[in-house]
Amino acid sequence: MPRSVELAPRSRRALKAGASRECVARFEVHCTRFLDADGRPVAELPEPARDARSLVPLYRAMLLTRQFDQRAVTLQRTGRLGTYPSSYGQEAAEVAIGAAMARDDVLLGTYRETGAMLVRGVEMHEILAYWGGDERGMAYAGPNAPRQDFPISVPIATHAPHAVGVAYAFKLRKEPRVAVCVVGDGGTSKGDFYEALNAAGVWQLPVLFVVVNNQWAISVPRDLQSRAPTLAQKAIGAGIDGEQVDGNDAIAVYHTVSQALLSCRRGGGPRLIEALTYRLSDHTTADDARRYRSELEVERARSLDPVPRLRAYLEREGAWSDADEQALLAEQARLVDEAVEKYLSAPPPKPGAMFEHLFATLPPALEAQREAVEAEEGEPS
Amino acid sequence: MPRSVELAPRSRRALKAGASRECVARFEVHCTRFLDADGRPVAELPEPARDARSLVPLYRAMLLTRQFDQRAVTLQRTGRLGTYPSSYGQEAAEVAIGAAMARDDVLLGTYRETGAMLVRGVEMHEILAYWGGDERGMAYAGPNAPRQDFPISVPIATHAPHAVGVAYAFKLRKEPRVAVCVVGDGGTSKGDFYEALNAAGVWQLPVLFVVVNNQWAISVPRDLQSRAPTLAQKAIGAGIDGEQVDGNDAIAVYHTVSQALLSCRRGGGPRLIEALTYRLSDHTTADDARRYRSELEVERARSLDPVPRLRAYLEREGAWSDADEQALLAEQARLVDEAVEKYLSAPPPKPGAMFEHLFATLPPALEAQREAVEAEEGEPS
Amino acid sequence: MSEITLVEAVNLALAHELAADPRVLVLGEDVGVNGGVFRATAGLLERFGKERVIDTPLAEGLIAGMSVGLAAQGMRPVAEIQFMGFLYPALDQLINHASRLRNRTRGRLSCPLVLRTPCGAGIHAPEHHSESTETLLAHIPGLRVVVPSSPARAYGLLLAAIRDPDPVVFLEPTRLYRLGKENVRDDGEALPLDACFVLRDGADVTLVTWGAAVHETLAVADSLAEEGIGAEVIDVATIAPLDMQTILESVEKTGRCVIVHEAARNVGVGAEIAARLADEGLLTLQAPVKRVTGYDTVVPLAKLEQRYIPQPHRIEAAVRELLEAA
Amino acid sequence: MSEITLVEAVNLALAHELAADPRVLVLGEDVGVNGGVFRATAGLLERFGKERVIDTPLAEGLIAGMSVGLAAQGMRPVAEIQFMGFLYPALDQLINHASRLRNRTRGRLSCPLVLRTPCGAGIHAPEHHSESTETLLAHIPGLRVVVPSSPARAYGLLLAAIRDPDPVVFLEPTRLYRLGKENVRDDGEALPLDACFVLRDGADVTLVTWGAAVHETLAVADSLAEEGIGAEVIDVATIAPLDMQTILESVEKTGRCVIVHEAARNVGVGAEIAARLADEGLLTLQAPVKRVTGYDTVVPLAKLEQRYIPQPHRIEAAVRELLEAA
Ligand SMILES: Cc1ncc(C[n+]2csc(CCOP(=O)(O)OP(=O)(O)O)c2C)c(N)n1
Ligand SMILES: Cc1ncc(C[n+]2csc(CCOP(=O)(O)OP(=O)(O)O)c2C)c(N)n1
Ligand SMILES: [Mg+2]
Ligand SMILES: [Mg+2]
Repeated sequence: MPRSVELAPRSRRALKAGASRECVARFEVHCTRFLDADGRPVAELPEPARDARSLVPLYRAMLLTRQFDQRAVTLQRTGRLGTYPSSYGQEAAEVAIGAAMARDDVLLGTYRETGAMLVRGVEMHEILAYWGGDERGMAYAGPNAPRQDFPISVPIATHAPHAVGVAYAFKLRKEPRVAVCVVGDGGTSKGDFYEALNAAGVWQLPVLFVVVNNQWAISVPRDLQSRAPTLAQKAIGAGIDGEQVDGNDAIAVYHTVSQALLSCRRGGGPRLIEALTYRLSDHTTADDARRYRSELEVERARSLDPVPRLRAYLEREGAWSDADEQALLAEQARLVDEAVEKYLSAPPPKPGAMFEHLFATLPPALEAQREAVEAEEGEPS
Repeated sequence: MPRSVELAPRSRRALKAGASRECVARFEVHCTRFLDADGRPVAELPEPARDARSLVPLYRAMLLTRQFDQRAVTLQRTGRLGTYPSSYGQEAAEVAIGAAMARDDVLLGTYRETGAMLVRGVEMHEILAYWGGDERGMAYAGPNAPRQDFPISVPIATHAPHAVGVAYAFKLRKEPRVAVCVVGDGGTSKGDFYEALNAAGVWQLPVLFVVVNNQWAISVPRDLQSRAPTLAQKAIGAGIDGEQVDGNDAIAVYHTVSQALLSCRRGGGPRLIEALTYRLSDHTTADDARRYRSELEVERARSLDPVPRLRAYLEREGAWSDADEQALLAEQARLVDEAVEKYLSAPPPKPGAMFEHLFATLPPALEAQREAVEAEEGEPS
Repeated sequence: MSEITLVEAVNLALAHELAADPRVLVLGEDVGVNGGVFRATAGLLERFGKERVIDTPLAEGLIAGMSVGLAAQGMRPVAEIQFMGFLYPALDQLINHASRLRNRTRGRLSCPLVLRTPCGAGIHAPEHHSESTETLLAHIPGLRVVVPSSPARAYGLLLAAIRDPDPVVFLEPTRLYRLGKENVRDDGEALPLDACFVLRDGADVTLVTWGAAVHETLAVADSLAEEGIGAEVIDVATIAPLDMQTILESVEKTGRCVIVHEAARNVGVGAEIAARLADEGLLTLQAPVKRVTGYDTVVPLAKLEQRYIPQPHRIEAAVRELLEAA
Repeated sequence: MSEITLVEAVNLALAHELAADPRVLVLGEDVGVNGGVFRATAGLLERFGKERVIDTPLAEGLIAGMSVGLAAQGMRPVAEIQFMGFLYPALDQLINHASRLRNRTRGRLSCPLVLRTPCGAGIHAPEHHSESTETLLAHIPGLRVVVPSSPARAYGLLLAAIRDPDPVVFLEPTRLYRLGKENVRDDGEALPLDACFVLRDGADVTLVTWGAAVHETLAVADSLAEEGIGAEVIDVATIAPLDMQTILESVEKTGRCVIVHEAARNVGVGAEIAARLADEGLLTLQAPVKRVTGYDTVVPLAKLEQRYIPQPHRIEAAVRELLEAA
């Protein structure tokens, strides 16, 4: 994590007499990992993870995310869902972020946070509704819904300043809550991301920025996004702490995010975590990744898949078995079936719905238009 | 200047096995100064500055900037000029930037680059015309005009991406030229600045970013602009080199900018320099700085004034005398007089001028409007 | 009750709401210690503290974006953009988020923010400081756009804007900030949004306008009155959504309409009003609908700005043309 | 000469200009290796190299801003914004710089850039991918805004846009990208900017439209023709600056006008056309000027987008209303 190894002199002091060239600030970036690619610990595990059974819920959520994701892709391929962005390969990062958060923290994410959303209590049928072209998917109306979470942010990094506002409200009201803002590697190139990081630093707000670096922004590789060797160091310009974590190591992500959240919650100011992972799928169902990356690269990344990695660890520790796996797969398939059924059988939105939530109360000036669209019955021609 | 003391591992490599927490990147920021506040060298001077007489042109330009500036403020106070942003106290940084640049480099600056503009060949009467409310001020029509320099950029930091485009053209055409983009400390908070820095890093473009940190953005102090202890470290997130310089030490600025330009010109990629200075004047003639900063602070900063500092050095070295000073003041006062005269006696723009350069050729759709405004004779009511 | 300027009325409304509602915050560049470059927020920091009167880093996208976050959390942010020419980096947040947060979440979240910004030419300001680009806001579904034209309306409409449960852009004509004073009672009474103000009755021609142009328009109406010509003057005030009812009723009576605004003519908000007249009001029109506006060019710097701003003689000429046409 | 789609025509025009003029560059997100998310730039990287076909970091403000810098240096940047919903961060650069660089420097510098972006609904795209906010551009003095409605016009108008010495925003309706094919000769012949295209003659009513809506409008004109009703169909093509001459002449002949566009109605570009008719064309109007447009609400997601897009039956109903009024 970047930090001043020695007290960095404030700029005005640098005007004092001194040598012709002196070092005025130093920074470091660290990376954390606990499991290697085969799920073997590379160091002593952090406290809560020492009992492997405590990790089973994480694993279950990762598997559910993957199963849901596969089904969503299938629905799209068979014409029953719109464009869908798979999070295949990123389940560890997504689920661990969601799991480490407190219920009343607020998540502000991109379109690829399915894992975190599910863990937070967004319903599968709602996620399907959204990608199926129905605004009701972002209503988060389920019983365990994170009602204050932000809806998916499609315009890249535009939700980063929202996180600053959310966290400002928390701080002002003295609530021990954290705004968790997730962006992709591509998102780090956008001014909004930087402006938010910088402002969160100024006010020392409880915001955790997580950069899910899956190495690609559609066809643009990480190296064309920035010359910076790490994305964690984007924090340095904002004067805040940034660090890397192996994003395919669920234990490392869970631990690092938990620690950062604790620090944010205790008034330690904002933090930035770069989670290193890889998008094993196409960018979305509308993309063909073979156009811009080699099968070899994907093959290599596949060997780092976070799901078998955690499973190997759990099995070795005796906390998981093949029978457990089969039972869970069947159970989750049923849950996904039910969600798909609920999605497919939902009545379509009424035309008038497009005016329903434009304002708290529709201004008289727009009544005629609402009536016109409501009057149009039957199928659109 | 921030740089990797050891090779920073690229992010993808960080996925390899390793310790549970390892340092993956280190950075440092340095600050350069040659003269102390009394104009005494604190270290051996760089080559071209060793002969003090070679510094006289810098000093002359600094003094001209100051005299011109004072006159502009007077013109405003007497109702003969619009709002004007003084650069009082920042003359060393401004003049040294302009002087270090090659003629065919391109300057992209803010409204406070008067010193650099004068050195680059913009005419005093043009600068007055601009602040007097006449677009012709940005025509740069003088014989030594830097015709490709960008006009003053009032919207903060919006010219930073322009510099990327200019430098891209230089690189593409294999021209050994540099785009020099000057922003204030306030400007470093804006997304445009960061986006430009980042992109210049990706393409390793010949752009020199200079942050003239005068400690204030109107009433907002440097500390409320960013938690970062230096603004030079904003470069780290873009993976480029950044450093600080004492911006009230003309020799240090000239040297640091020259070195950076050389590096840019030779294909070394973009650079960032933070010049530490202080705005001794109000933000503009429309501002009253006493509302937000103490006389004590200004007093302290006045003792670091760059003009007497360089003069003290020159006098001590026998390169300047009181007589020289008096002669120069008189000579420059005359030049400023002439410019003011030229400005005040210029015929006002014709109403039709507002359509003259809207397009290369005015579209027929706008002819009627041009005729209407041209037809309005005499004083506007 | 005291005689105050428009900028003082803005200040009064802000102070009133800050005192009345703990959810209200003021944020922007130089709004704190400095009290705003036009002094619209003067004294607020001292009274309400720096947690609620916030000097932000220099980033308009951030200001708008964090206001969205604050509003979604139930706060009532009142953000200042220092000049309308610096509003453009905030448009993305206004269009993609503020205006549709309620719609996107089917009412689960909402966005009760106010974004204030000084607009218009006429004060000899530097480049980019004289914009009247309200079209860019008025066209966006889900945004309210309000322009006051007097101290009392500034006070009452700003209160209404802050209390409104949806986002409002509040445009303050710099030319009016200190143009005149008016008695304003600090009684916390809001004025209605979404409704025109009929400032003057008349039977011969309807003059529709808003913001600073209200003043030249009223001056013309006064001078026409001396000749016995009755000009009805309508201050649109909330330019989106548009209260066409009031305008249509007036034109039904007068049969003639001149629309006056400082913004460029092409696709100005005046176009919408004229278009509605060409549809719903066509049969009542006795003469062409005229627009007297800024020209379709960049607002010129100080030396020519008065040539750009619609002057009374241009308004008057348009009225006379209509009267002769009839 | 071959049968190609609109997106292929765009590709052809880009390739033609890249080959013909070394100053031309293509830049944007995913325009290189990937050939653009709609394949508009497919094959260009391979032919012209990565110095001239540039994959940029993800930052629309940067894309527009660096295009200004390139253009000022005499290059001819053709930038792509991936969808119109992501254009908003670039508006500041378009408004404060691109549109006025020539004016600000009295012609010393200029800004011959083209900014292409896919627009409109109708392809079941995700949120923020279906915008038609051309008003925000058309209102800006100094910008040209062009919308092609067929492969041949896409080819010819894009050539013209690239060769134009001033900034042009080029809006490509995604709904038309692959809707149909047309014979397009790759002869480097540009079509005129600043001029409407009269696609169909008719004496009874004038239908004014642009972009994707041209197709529904032509369909309606066809079906009306079967009943002996002559609808003149005008494709505005360059929506700013506006060629009102052609429209006024047509309405002089027909006396009736329906304007059709996908953008929201309020302060849409259709309002400007109607306003001009209410002024210069009033005496020729035999019936109210109707607008058939998108509604004044956020463009709905896929399930309702067809309800938002002006459908033929709505256009036809408006025409019939006018004919009955007469
Ligand atoms: C402002 C903006 N520009 C462009 C797009 C189109 N787009 C969608 S996803 C994407 C790439 C994002 O990459 P990254 O941030 O790395 O996230 P990832 O998709 O890899 O999760 C782009 C360019 C967008 N959604 N928003
Ligand atoms: C985008 C934008 N926002 C706001 C302003 C108003 N403004 C003019 S100067 C200034 C402060 C700039 O501070 P800094 O960048 O430090 O430059 P300095 O004036 O100190 O030279 C502000 C906020 C502006 N010109 N542009
Ligand atoms: Mg990515
Ligand atoms: Mg400053």
